[in-house]
Amino acid sequence: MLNYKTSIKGDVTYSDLEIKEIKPIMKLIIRGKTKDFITAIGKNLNMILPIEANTSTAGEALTALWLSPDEWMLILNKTISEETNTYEVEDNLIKDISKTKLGAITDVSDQFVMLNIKGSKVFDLFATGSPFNFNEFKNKKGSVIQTILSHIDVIIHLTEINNVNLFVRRSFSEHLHSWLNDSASRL
Amino acid sequence: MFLITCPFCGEREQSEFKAGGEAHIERPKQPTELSDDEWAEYLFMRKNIKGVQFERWNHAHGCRKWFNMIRDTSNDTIKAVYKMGEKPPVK
Amino acid sequence: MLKNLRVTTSKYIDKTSRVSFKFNGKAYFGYKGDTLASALLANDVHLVGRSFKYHRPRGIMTSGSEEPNAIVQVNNNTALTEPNVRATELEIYHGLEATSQNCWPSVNFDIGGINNFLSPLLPAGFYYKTFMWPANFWEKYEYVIRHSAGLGKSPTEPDPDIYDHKYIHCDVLVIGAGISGIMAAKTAAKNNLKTLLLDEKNEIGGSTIFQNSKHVKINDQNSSTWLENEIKELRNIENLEIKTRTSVAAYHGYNYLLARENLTDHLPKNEKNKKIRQRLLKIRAKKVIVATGSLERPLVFNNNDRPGIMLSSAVKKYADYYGVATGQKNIFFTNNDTAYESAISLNKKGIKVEAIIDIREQSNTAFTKEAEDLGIKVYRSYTVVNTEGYKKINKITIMELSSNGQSFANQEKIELDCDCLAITGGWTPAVHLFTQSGGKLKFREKDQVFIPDLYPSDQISIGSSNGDFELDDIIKNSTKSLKEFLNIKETEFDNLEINCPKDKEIRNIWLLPSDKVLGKTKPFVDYQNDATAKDIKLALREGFKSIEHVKRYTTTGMGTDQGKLGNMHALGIIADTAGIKVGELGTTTFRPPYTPLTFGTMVGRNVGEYFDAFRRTPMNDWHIENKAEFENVGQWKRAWYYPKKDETMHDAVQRESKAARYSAGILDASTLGKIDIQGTDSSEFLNRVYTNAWSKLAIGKCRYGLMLNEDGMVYDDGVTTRLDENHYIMTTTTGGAANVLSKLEDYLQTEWPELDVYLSSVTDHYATASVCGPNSKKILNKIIPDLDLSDESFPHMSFKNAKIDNIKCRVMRISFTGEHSYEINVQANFGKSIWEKCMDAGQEFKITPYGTETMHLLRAEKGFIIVGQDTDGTMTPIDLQMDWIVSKKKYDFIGKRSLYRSDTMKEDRKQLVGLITDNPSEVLEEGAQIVANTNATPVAMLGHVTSSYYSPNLNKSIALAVVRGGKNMMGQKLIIAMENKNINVTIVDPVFFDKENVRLNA
Amino acid sequence: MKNRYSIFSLIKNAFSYHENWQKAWKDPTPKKEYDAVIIGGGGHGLATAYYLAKKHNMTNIAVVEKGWIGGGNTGRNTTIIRSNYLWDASAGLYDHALKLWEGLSQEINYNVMFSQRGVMNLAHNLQDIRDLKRRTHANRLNGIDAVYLSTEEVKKFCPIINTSPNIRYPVLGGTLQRRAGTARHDAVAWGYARGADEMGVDIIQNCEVKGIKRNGDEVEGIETTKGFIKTKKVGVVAAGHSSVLANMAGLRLPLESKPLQALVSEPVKPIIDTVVMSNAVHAYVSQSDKGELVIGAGTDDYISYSQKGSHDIVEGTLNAILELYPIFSRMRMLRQWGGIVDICPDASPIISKTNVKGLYFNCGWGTGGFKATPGSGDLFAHTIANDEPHKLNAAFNLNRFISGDLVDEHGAAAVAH
Repeated sequence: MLNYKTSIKGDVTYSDLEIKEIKPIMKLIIRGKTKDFITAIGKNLNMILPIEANTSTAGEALTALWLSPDEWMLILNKTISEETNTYEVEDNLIKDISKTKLGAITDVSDQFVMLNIKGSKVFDLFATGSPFNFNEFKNKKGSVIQTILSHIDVIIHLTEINNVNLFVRRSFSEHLHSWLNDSASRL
Repeated sequence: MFLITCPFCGEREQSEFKAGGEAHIERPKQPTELSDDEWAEYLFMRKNIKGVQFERWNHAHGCRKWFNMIRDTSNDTIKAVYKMGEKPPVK
Repeated sequence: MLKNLRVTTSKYIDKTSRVSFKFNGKAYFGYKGDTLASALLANDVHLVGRSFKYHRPRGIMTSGSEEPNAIVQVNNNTALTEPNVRATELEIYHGLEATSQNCWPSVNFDIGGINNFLSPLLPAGFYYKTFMWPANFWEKYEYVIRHSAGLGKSPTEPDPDIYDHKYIHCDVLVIGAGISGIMAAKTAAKNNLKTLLLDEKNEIGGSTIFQNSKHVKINDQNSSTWLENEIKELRNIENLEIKTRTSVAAYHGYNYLLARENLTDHLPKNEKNKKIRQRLLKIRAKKVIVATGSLERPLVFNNNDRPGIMLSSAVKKYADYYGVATGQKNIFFTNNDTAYESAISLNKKGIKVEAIIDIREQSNTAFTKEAEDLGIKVYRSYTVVNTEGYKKINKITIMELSSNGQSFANQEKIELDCDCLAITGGWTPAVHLFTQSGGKLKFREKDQVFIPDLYPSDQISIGSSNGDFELDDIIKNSTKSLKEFLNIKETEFDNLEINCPKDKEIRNIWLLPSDKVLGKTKPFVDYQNDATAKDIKLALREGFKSIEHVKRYTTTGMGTDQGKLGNMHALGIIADTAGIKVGELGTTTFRPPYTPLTFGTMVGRNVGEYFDAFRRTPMNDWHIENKAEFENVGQWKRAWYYPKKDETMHDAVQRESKAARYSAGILDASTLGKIDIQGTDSSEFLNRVYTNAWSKLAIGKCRYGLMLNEDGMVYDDGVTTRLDENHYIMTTTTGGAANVLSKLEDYLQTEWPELDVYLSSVTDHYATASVCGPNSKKILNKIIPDLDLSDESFPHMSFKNAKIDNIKCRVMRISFTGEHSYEINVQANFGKSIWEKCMDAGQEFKITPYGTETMHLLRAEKGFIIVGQDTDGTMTPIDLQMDWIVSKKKYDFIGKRSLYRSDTMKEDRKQLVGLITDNPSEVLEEGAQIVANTNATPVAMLGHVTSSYYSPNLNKSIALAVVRGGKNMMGQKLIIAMENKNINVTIVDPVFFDKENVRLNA
Repeated sequence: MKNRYSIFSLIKNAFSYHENWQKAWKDPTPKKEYDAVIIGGGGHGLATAYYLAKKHNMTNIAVVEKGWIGGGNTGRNTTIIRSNYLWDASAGLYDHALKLWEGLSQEINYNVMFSQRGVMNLAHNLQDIRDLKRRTHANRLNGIDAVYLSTEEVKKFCPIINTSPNIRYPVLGGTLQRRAGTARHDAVAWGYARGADEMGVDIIQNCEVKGIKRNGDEVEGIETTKGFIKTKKVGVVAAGHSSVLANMAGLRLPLESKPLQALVSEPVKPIIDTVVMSNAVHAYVSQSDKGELVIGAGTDDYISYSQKGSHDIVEGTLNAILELYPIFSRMRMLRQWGGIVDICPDASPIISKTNVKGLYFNCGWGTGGFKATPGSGDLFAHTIANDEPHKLNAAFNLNRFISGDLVDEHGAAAVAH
């Protein structure tokens, strides 16, 4: 068998902060502009894509993050097996969306590393390297933003108060993870 | 550092954006019909206005969308932002 | 004789906590709460430093960040050393060592002091007028000048301390925690606004907190008592964060401010360890309230710079706040009432005040009366004309002023002994941050001050930074401003009862008259840079009229204190001399930072490994385990070559190249940009962005594409594969990936919004292992046995979906080496595993990992270009002799029109060619220039070598080059003109190896 | 006749307490008409006037300046002077300037403190090495002094650079031009002004140009805040504001005006006695005679005339400074400021006639105009006086943007393989 190996070398915990990788997680970028597209996605996934900027919607199995007016990231709520990269959700969407020319489906499962960061100091941590104003964000469960952290592009999704999932491109992830730990150790 | 309101994502810090120069310079539909002079006009010549300028910005580290901005280049005051394809709000 | 001048107790000085420190090698002690300045003064040390130009002895002048003179080197000769630290800001700690700077051998005996005697030859700008002969001697003069200039010494070791950044977003930022700042912060926070209050001092309360005059009352309480209670309440307000030792450095547009928070500088050495030393706060505030107070002005008269001459407010603060007497025979010299207030305070502490010299003819307020009642001698309408005492003032000479203030009533001179001269010339609002933000000032004639007028953003100035100097004005005007600014109906300060003396007058004489001709005097305006009033007048005489010219010519205001004390006097003297009003002259620009900001703070943690992000491929660990050398390519770390024991780079590359050609090689190509393109107009889109045609590319096939800029120059290249009817995957160069995606998005969103195309980056989703060489097919067959690898089923430039151990992957049969080769693209988290699987399967064929260097060599043998190495932004596809890729049929594509401009069509442009050397073992230097004739000067250059290698497969040196008119020069001999020799070369076809492409299908 | 500056005049004047120095330049009211008017009293404009008077006997000319002379980019730059440019045309232009710098103090009798302390350019990746070697070879063949240095030689020439192989972008080599260096920026403007004034040139400050009057395809004069000035020749040298003036004459230029920032540290005793530049980790630094570290930052990507740039640019520059010079961490920034640079698409300047007769433009110097000051003035004067470019500035015409014959000093594109 091929070995599944992520870029993150280990999880670290601090007094008010826990940084942990969540893996493997299926992630898809779904793109489309028309109403038909939104409807078709809704039918296919049995959930509504968030239309409002900087928000997300969550179904039982899936969560959809708003990324732009015609772009969403769809993530499975549960981890999957390390022994396959075939996802039923993707296959169905390709059949119903790509093949019907309604939009585009792109697998980005390994494009992004997903880190779960929780604890009372989450936003103190981000304040050391992100110019984004988290004042409102941190109280609105389900909020999503794309911004910069330590000069690196990230997507941040608030799942619970003081609990976020952070997505970063894989090639940057080892560096950012190290930076986050360095910062966390000084808070 | 500006505070820029992306027409899609809302108010964000300038570091998330890239500037794209003067707006409303449409790429000629039939470049081959143009003289060298006319092509150079499109390619290089710019108003480079000191004062109220229409320009393009990209929310490069956010939604990746391009949009237009009206900004006074003499003091960097942003007057308005609007989406590509939209008419500039009357000032 | 060492004296202890700690005369009174103070609640801000912890007398139970003695702190020992060293100054100029000598041990002293002070108390917790002392600054170096207050501790030195308590030890009767006044002489602290030497001035920049004349090396005149200088002492402590102020009690704050405006200090021009008392700047010291801290922790000399250690990694923690820091030059130019203001003794007035530095809080002492156990183990502190400070030394005087800009003096040799010592501050007491400084050879440089000779400059004081040469000063007649060193007027403003003297260096522009001399040191020009002999012509080549400037560098020798300059050596001497440079060594006598400078102040402290730069550290010479890396900084062991840590710095950090913090972004803060708040509703209201209040800068300055004096009485008005405290009122503002309390009001804002109590109205549910997230408020941040900053002050540069270690305690909040400003100067009101040690106010002790019986004439100044709030609600019948002493104003300091009232303020203390306010501060107590302040500490319990939610929404309010208070940061002390935090200095706002810069106020940028859109209410973006930078502040430096000092965290450990005041701590004993053993407590500093590993803590963040300073933090840069990046503050974005919806509203800003500037309450930065005001700075006391000195007076400009002959020899106004001696140690022991201090600002009157500083003398008061040292007595009232630090409990230190700055002298035992104090004289005040003033143009306003505050000196009286200070004198009274000193007198009540038993510190002797000999006299008050007042340039005003009269003044009649509660302060002046009280001072006279206490028996302090007041000289009205008098001015100081000279001071004496080399290392500390010991005598002043005063004369009576005439009524116009420009000359004397009589020739009588009175000499008075003193050991401290406290001077005050009134107050200047600290409008530095306000003007940095783009605010415009107006001039108030009455007391000759610039005050805020037009606000460029959502901000106000209050308190004395807004020109309100009296307590009742401060409270009433601040309250009114706050209500309007915060849009609130009432504050708790609306009905305070305030008492303070009225009818205060100030008399402003920018340059006080002297009994000597100006040329013989030294009335300093800028203390640190030794700029005098006569320098300013000289500048004006020589035609430097603009304030900026005067400033630059005389260096006034260019010191580390940025002229906080003297700038107004410079303006005033210019205005008086030129016969215009100060208000018409305007101010000089206040440039950030307000007080100097450590580079370390600016940089925060963006040093060392965090200077720039590292990007790593999924196989990175394998490369490290196998001792690869790495090359930086943009932010990526790419395996460069894999030296075996004792191998040089040349050896390794020769070995790797041979292996790839004659058996099997493997390359990590994961860094190439990969863009997923979907949508019904994808083919049309590619037609528009690449130079060649795409509509007819069959599904499952790959094609090489060249992308131009709109100016016709080659921008990027790569292979794009048609995965499905409306689905392509594009590869870009490693360095170009982000720019290409951004450029394509730009065209899609702004020029061609009608196209149904979606772009997504999948660069990081895939790991790419490229297996090449005659045995590559066999290796692939072992890994993916069920994939038909026959040329019929899987020809060159095609792709297959495949599964390896249940993992989906894409295999492209494409080649950058000219060998039969496969690119396996697999989800990144399986990348290392696939790589290892290839290595295992290839073991029997001695599969050899190769790095970017070998990749470059192999492709050069085939004449394949590398964008960015063989092109430089000035090469068209025609120049590259790649006419075949430029579609003649397509109506348009990015950059097409530019190819038909008169110059881009010229035949004699630089064109890509191959070069071989007459001596086959001589490898050319990349970047070497190519000429036809070396005899002319300058030598006409025809082009340069872009890529050059020793080819192990051809056993000779080969090179790619661009040469003017090169494509019509096949077989011609040219010269590579090196520094010490000429190398003869011949122009050849750039394809050196396997021209027939036999090996692709071998 | 002005009194000459020398140590003797200094001593002589010391006896009269420096009360008898003459004005360095007068403050005339504008005449009704001049033979030529230069718009822009920066170094380039004043040098143009100086050489028009000196070499072309045009003394009935004026320089009009919106504010105070030398107050634009002349007084805001980091004073680096070098001529190690890649392309022949650029090399010719900048080395002509460098040769003039070498005798400038004596020529204008004003010490501009031209200090040939050398300029080093560092290489941080393999493509940097290729590019720097290419340039070094080209320089040598063009008669410009330039040598390529190994990492060890870089370290030897400037020991405080961190040449450890373990840093993020290690120093892999560099080039050195020994004749290059720095000069005192203000002195250049003042010295040329004094020289031009002496030959009869009117230097008119606080005189803003409000319009350029054309009669068909010819220039007639300029409208200013001090009235109309008639002239048949107008030379525009208004770095930063070139497009604004072009618009007044109904022209468009291939320019964008962007913020460029710089900063200085507090002064310290000599610690670095050369100029070091690095493109890859964008930072350049030298030390002024006063002891300040003079540090240049990059340009912002947006158009602005506000003379302010973004903090991110300054921060990024200091990041790079500490990467290369970790010893400067405890040094402090004393002042930062911004200027406006107008940038051509090919990063080369324009010294050119226009299609309006009598209207000439000298602009587009981007971030590197200071070093060219004497050369630019000399060649622009030649162009204005003869209505023809000198051979050294022939390539820097406006037509190149139409024909495509750019002088592309961007050099290599992004590193890509």
